Amino acid sequence: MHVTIRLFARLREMAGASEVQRTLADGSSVRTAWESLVGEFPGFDDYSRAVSCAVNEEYARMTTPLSDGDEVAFLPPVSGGSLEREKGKGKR
Amino acid sequence: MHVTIRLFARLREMAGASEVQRTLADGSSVRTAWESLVGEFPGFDDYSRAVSCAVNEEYARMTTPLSDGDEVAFLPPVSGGSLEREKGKGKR
Amino acid sequence: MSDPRFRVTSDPLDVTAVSATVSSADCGAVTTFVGLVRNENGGRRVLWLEYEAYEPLAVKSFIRIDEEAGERWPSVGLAIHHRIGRLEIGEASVVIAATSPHRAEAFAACRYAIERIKQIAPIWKHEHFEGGEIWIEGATADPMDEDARRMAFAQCT
Amino acid sequence: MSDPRFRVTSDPLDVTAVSATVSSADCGAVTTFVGLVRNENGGRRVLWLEYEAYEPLAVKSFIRIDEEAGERWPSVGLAIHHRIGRLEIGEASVVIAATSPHRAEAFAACRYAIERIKQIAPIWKHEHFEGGEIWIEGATADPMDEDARRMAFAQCT
Repeated sequence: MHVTIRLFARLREMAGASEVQRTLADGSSVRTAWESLVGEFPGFDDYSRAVSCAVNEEYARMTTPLSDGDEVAFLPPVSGGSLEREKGKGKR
Repeated sequence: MHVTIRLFARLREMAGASEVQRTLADGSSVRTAWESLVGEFPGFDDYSRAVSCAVNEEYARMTTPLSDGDEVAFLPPVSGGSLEREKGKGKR
Repeated sequence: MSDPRFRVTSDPLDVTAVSATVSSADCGAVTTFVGLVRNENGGRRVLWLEYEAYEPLAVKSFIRIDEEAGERWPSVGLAIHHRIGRLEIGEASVVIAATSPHRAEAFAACRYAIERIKQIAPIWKHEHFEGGEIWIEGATADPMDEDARRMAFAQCT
Repeated sequence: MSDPRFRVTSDPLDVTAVSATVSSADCGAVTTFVGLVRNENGGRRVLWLEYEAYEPLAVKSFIRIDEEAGERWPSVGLAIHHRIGRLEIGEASVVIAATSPHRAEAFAACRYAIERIKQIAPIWKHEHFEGGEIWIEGATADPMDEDARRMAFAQCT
């Protein structure tokens, strides 16, 4: 099956693309998609514990099964709102 | 001595004036001024326990001594801010 | 004497203008409170309100509230504007803005300010409702009442 | 689908406009929170920020936050607008407005909303400071994390 993967913030920068296409085996989950990226882009594995995900614009789990045509999104730790009370947890 | 007395809200309405003049004996306090009003205006005594006062635009006590030319203000219970959470404590 | 942060006015209030009096490049959070005239109070259908103030003392009470808040939350900038005169349903009677580098303090100081205004500011509202009118009378204004002040702080933490 | 209360936009934010989306004649209290871009963060001199969002999911996260708040404070009306793109020092990144007949609920829901936005909204800030740039990374976005939700509620009571 064929899926579209959306990447944001530092993941987008490290991949050099905001969107990539992947062909995955039937029965694949979000985790399968993630692992295909970890194998390709150095630095992605640093996010394996902290990343969250969405499928077709809804929050999902790494175990969520995928179907042909799905849009998967990988979300690095978020920082919306405002800068007040931030303590500089960012990575360079 | 001569003092000016400012009245607000329901006190003003009951007295029919926002400002009255009084000549008081030397050594008078805010309480003396208040009692002169209680003797004159029916309804004022209902406020004897709840009224607060100011002298020359500063919060004061009923025991604050007065001097010639002072401006005394009598303040019924206040209700600034907004109406939310009011429970209809007003008097008619 | 005329500090733009503390005003009693018969002109309509403007949240953005009040906030601007306490904004600066190092402030990350602005919390505002706006009190609006409601169409209902205690089961009465409200038509309009008339606010009256002892203006010079009311402005001084706002300055006092700012000083009290500043002892507890030194990084907060506080502004208070209160309207007087006739107000229609939906109009703002009071606008408070609190700015701070951090949001917790801005929220706390803003809440403290509205609690203290209701306790000590020499301002009165005259409610005109369907069938009559009534002076709303809340708290005996005593800025030295430490119990009242503690109650106001208790709302903010 | 396009509810004016919940927006992600590259246009400047307007507190009055956000408040207006949740104001009504029976609401006595409006509390707002505005997050501003500060000139300093963690000792770095900030030059500007760039906000990025997964827009459709961000809007859905705001709707979700409103539903969570509505379970706890049914009388509250909540609106959330978040800006994206390049923001200069002093500009607003987020505006939240909470309206209610009573002030306590408006304050609580407004505070809850900013805590939850920081926890779950798929929005990222890229800080450009004197000498470099950095992606600010806060919370792993998990709306089902009940501990996080409890922590957000704990800030509001």
